[in-house]
Amino acid sequence: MQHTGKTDISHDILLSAYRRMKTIRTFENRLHEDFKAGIVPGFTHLYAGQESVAVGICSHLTDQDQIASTHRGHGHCIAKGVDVMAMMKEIHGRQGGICKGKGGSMHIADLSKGMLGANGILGAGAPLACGAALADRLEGKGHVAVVFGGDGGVNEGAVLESMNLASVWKLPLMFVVENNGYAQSTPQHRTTSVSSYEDRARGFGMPAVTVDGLDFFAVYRAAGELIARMRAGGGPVLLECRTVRFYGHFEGDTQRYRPAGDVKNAWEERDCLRRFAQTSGLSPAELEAVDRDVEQLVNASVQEALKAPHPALNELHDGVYVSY
Amino acid sequence: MQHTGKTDISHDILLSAYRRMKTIRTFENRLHEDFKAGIVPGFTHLYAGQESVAVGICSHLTDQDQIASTHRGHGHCIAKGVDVMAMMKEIHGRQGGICKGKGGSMHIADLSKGMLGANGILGAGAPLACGAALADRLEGKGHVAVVFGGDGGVNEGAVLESMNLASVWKLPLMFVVENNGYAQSTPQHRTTSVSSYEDRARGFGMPAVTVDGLDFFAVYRAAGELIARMRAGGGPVLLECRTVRFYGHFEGDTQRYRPAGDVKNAWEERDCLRRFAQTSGLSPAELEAVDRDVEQLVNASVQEALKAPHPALNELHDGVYVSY
Amino acid sequence: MTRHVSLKSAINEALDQEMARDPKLLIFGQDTAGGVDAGGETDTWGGVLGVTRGLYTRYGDRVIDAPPTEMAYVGAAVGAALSGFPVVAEVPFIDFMGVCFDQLLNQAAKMRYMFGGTAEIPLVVRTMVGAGINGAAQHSQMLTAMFTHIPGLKVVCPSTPHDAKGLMIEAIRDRGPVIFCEPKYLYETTGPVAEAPYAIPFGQAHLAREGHDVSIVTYGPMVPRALEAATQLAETGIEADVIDLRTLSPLDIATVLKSVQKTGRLVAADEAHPRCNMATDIVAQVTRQCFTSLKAAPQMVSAPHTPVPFSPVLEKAYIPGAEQIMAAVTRIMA
Amino acid sequence: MTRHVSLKSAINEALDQEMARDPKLLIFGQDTAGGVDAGGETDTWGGVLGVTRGLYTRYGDRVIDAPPTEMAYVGAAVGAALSGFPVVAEVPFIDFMGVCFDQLLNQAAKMRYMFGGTAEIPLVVRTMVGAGINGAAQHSQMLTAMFTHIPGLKVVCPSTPHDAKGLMIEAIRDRGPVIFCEPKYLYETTGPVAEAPYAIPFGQAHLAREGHDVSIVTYGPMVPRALEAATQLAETGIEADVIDLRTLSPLDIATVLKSVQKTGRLVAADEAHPRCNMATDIVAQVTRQCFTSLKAAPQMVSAPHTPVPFSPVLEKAYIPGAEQIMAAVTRIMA
Ligand SMILES: Cc1ncc(C[n+]2csc(CCOP(=O)(O)OP(=O)(O)O)c2C)c(N)n1
Ligand SMILES: Cc1ncc(C[n+]2csc(CCOP(=O)(O)OP(=O)(O)O)c2C)c(N)n1
Ligand SMILES: [Mg+2]
Ligand SMILES: [Mg+2]
Repeated sequence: MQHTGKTDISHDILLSAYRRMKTIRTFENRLHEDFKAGIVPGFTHLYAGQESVAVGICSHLTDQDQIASTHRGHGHCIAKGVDVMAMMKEIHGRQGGICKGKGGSMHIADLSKGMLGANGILGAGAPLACGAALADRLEGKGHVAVVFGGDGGVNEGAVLESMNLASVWKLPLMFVVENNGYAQSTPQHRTTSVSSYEDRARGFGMPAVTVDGLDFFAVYRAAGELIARMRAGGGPVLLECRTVRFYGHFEGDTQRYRPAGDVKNAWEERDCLRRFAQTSGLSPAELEAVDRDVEQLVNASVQEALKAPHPALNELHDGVYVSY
Repeated sequence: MQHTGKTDISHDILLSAYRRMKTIRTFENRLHEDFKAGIVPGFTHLYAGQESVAVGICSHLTDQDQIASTHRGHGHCIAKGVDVMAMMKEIHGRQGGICKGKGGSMHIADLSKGMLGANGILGAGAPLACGAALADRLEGKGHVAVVFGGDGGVNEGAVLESMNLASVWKLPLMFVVENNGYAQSTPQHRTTSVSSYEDRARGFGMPAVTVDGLDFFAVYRAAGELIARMRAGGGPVLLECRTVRFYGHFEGDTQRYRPAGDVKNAWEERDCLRRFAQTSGLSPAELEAVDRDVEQLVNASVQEALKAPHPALNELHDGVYVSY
Repeated sequence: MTRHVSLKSAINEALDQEMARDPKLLIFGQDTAGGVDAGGETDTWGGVLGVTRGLYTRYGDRVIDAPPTEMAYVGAAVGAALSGFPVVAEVPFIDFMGVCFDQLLNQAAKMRYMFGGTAEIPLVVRTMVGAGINGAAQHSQMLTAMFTHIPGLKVVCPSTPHDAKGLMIEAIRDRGPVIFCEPKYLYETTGPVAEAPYAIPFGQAHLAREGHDVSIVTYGPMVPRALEAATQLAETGIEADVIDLRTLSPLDIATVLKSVQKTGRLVAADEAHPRCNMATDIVAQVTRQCFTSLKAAPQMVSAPHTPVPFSPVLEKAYIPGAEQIMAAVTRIMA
Repeated sequence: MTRHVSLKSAINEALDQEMARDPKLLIFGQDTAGGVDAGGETDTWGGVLGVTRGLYTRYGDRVIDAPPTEMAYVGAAVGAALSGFPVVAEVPFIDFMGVCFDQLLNQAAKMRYMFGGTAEIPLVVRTMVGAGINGAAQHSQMLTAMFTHIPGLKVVCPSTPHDAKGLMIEAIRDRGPVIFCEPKYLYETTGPVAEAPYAIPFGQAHLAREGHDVSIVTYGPMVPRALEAATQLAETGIEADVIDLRTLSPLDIATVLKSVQKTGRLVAADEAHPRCNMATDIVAQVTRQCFTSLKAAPQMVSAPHTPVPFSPVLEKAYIPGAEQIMAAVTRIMA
């Protein structure tokens, strides 16, 4: 199964997909600048370059469908509809942050949106997503779960065990491998014993599809079919999206381990957003309108975040246990 | 690849293989009786029924090749040449036990024989065996490592990660799946998402072979080829042996979850030892001579064990740290 | 009329009654249903020592056998709990927690805090603790201190059938993750247990015996040993308070302090390894908070700093018993 | 002439010198070689914060990048060590130990004992500990107490470049498993370090400052905070012993006792969560062993019982600092 090019996707969906992808790109570019400027605390992993994956998949999901994310989670959050203002505040550790400033970039979650959290532990989202998918199966309303993972992280035992469990328990769970070729500085073939994720999936009794993750339409179509299959009770599936990481593993990574010209080439020749703009059929005016909106939104989010007060010191102790 | 029936194996090897298999059977039968009689402390998992697997494989190994075993480890130990007297003393927790009585049934090890230990933690032997195989590869003398696992335990993340690592690092490591159909009371298809271990292995970039584990000759031949391949630098492999568990998961398990007649059928129709005796070409006199020897050996081991003193109380504190 | 049941059956009864009460409650673990789909009889196991036996027959597919892959199914329990299905998950021995520790340490324990107080994770992880059945180094540990160290986890360890039932019901109704440590050595001990469901609030220690000379503070499998010591000490004229902590986190330090203020002498006992364990925790907290009440140096009774040996004679020497507690009391009374 | 280098470089130098000394010594972990085979420059990483950078260039394939699968490669390190190849394995953050904990808890730590004293496992697991870089709940923990609790593991946590080098060399030469905890917050602090290789024996605490009024006992990232507190206290006329434990297991309790016998006052400080941590351990052991020397209730300084918050202001409030230590000293002197 390979899908490329335009499809019969509705104008609304196209526009909303573009808005989300562009929001991610703008959000991440801005963070990149603000990190360099030294105004963002902690460390962060930017999703720029991979937008078509998160959005291509999450376009099929409702708030009742749940996703589990990774250390590189901003894109999944925005794709799943988490509030951008509250995300930016969170990344700045401020009041009004989606987690009250206590989680930060690596722990953004919004249970009301079916977003079970970014995760600082590689692979840890997969078992959680199994549980979400079990709940879905038991509820019997056709909801599904999706867990994202990178080409490095999906080799963690937690993910591999989850593939087995999902298959044995016939859970409506999609394993997404965002294959951007690197785990930190280590290339995919040095972390992963197979080149074909279809083989990996078959080793756990699951079907798999590989798509060009830079092609929104390919991702969207493949995800749509796989998710429909899950909603109908077909059990777990795997979707590999071949994609590219624009920035370093985290901010500060010079990426000198990448072949000469690789990063430049990515920006210039492998930009999923530009591809979308060129093939979506949306008019330049429509795209520009979105661009302006998004720019404003992200600008506003930073301004708000920097203005927002820090958490009150007594919040240090809140939220460890459920109290009655 | 399927192998059955007689081969051109030397008479010495046949005789020694029979001796080891018979020793395992006699050892385990005796433990079964002694457990019922209440004279063996702790709990134990008996290997009876699976002898052709351990012996078929270990017949190809020297003391420099290393194996990592499981909770059901007696058979692997005996097949690898661990002293039977010292094993029985260990299982009785006595002085002269191979681990000075401090390990017991689930922790029998003999590093001088390349036996890295039975293991009370499912799957935990696989990473250890990766390390042994890495040492083998670095030494460059053609030694190999073998890790045994059951149909349940090989789904542990530790095993799955190890399959990936062994493949990426091209380690001379054989993963043996002893598929006896059960993990405790849970049937194989309820723990495992694939019916074909060739698929599982391919998912980690390894070749795999499935054999009738009740057929010593099939195991011996397949293992021989795979081990030769590893010694020549071919990287990791998987060998599935379809086998059968004669006794309960541990002593005391009534096995009522098995289909009516299944256990009886196993003893009567699926006895690897009887098959070996019938097809090996060894003469009845030869077999009987071995039987007598083995009977004596196991009897003596129990007598010695029961006579042996308990460890001295000050040994409680020894052997935690290496002292200089 | 008091009914006597075993600690094991008391837990089974608590699970049974809660399964009946809450139709969304799930149980899973290895062979917790036991024998399902194996071609023979079903419900033959109920976990490795049979604690959940009978529940599959009553609750069907809400009692689920998981593959022996603890990361996946413990994590799935966290995820299901987060998604509105409370779960009691079994990790047979606490020794096995090493293979799924992250899901408790970094996921279940921290989510509520990391997510700004929004998550509820009604999860109980049942697990067996302690030595005494010749289980050797990997089937005999306590490891309670490790979980007590982690904010976000509640840690329970009952010593009587009555407490086991009431604490299990409380654990299931709690909206956060609870590590429920079952002293396997006490599974067959019996005691009075009311038939109707009841919950014992966390953070309430139990004064298992009253005295005035010394306070023996402990929990789980050490409680009967402490009581035995106290009985023998009474014959020599020494009367001990024996405090059963019942929950290690939250900790009812108030009851402990009250007792030590009365007696002036503290013996803290834990079957665990001696470094950074519950005994050191109790001694440290008490010393800081009522130093001036102390008449003598607090004593600790713990296992030695070694793995648990297999040999029955060595294991017996390993496990701190009534004798060691009496020796500690003797030292403190000297 | 004293050369000053950073704590991070001191560790790098120790690794470098030991790699040169022992041709069988291996290093592995995630990106410890860094960039190998990726098509661009090699040796660009050296682990996530660059501690092993340069070693691949010098030692080639003895510095091995592992897939991010900690169970497999930490276990492989145990197995290789057991098979005669000493290994320094890196688990970037101690917070990640949850995914490979079994290989340390039940394998590396217990093998020698379970196997009757035959196994030697020359293994060092390097890992970063502590808060202070806004790493949030899963990249900031101490967790040293958990490893200290486990018999069979040695636990090291240096606070100066000098100690980091000498303890690392000792750790590598030790024939058993060592958990080497590197306070990431101190990586860039510099101090005098001799160029030639030297080993600092385990179980020898360091008296980092001498006083007579109070003993401040701590380790790792808390040591500079304790010294700062001591400096400020000196201005108010209070002179503190500051003891840097350096190794948590084995523990040099003798040095601590000697100090407390002199001062009569103990403040034990640990950046970790407060329950069952090193501070409670020290207070308990000291109280038991030199109760009569104590002039006042020992004090503990620890983080609160919460996960580590991300917000910089909350994290600052979370980390116990010089102020909290001074407050504890003030309480104890009152
Ligand atoms: C258990 C665990 N091990 C290691 C890490 C450190 N780490 C964070 S991201 C990363 C690489 C992940 O690579 P990949 O899965 O391909 O995702 P990508 O960064 O490319 O999105 C590593 C090793 C971690 N966070 N958790
Ligand atoms: C980590 C871990 N989880 C669970 C167990 C309990 N356990 C011991 S043996 C066993 C079943 C193993 O089944 P299989 O791997 O098929 O081996 P078999 O017993 O059939 O030889 C289980 C679940 C354990 N020892 N370790
Ligand atoms: Mg990647
Ligand atoms: Mg089996």
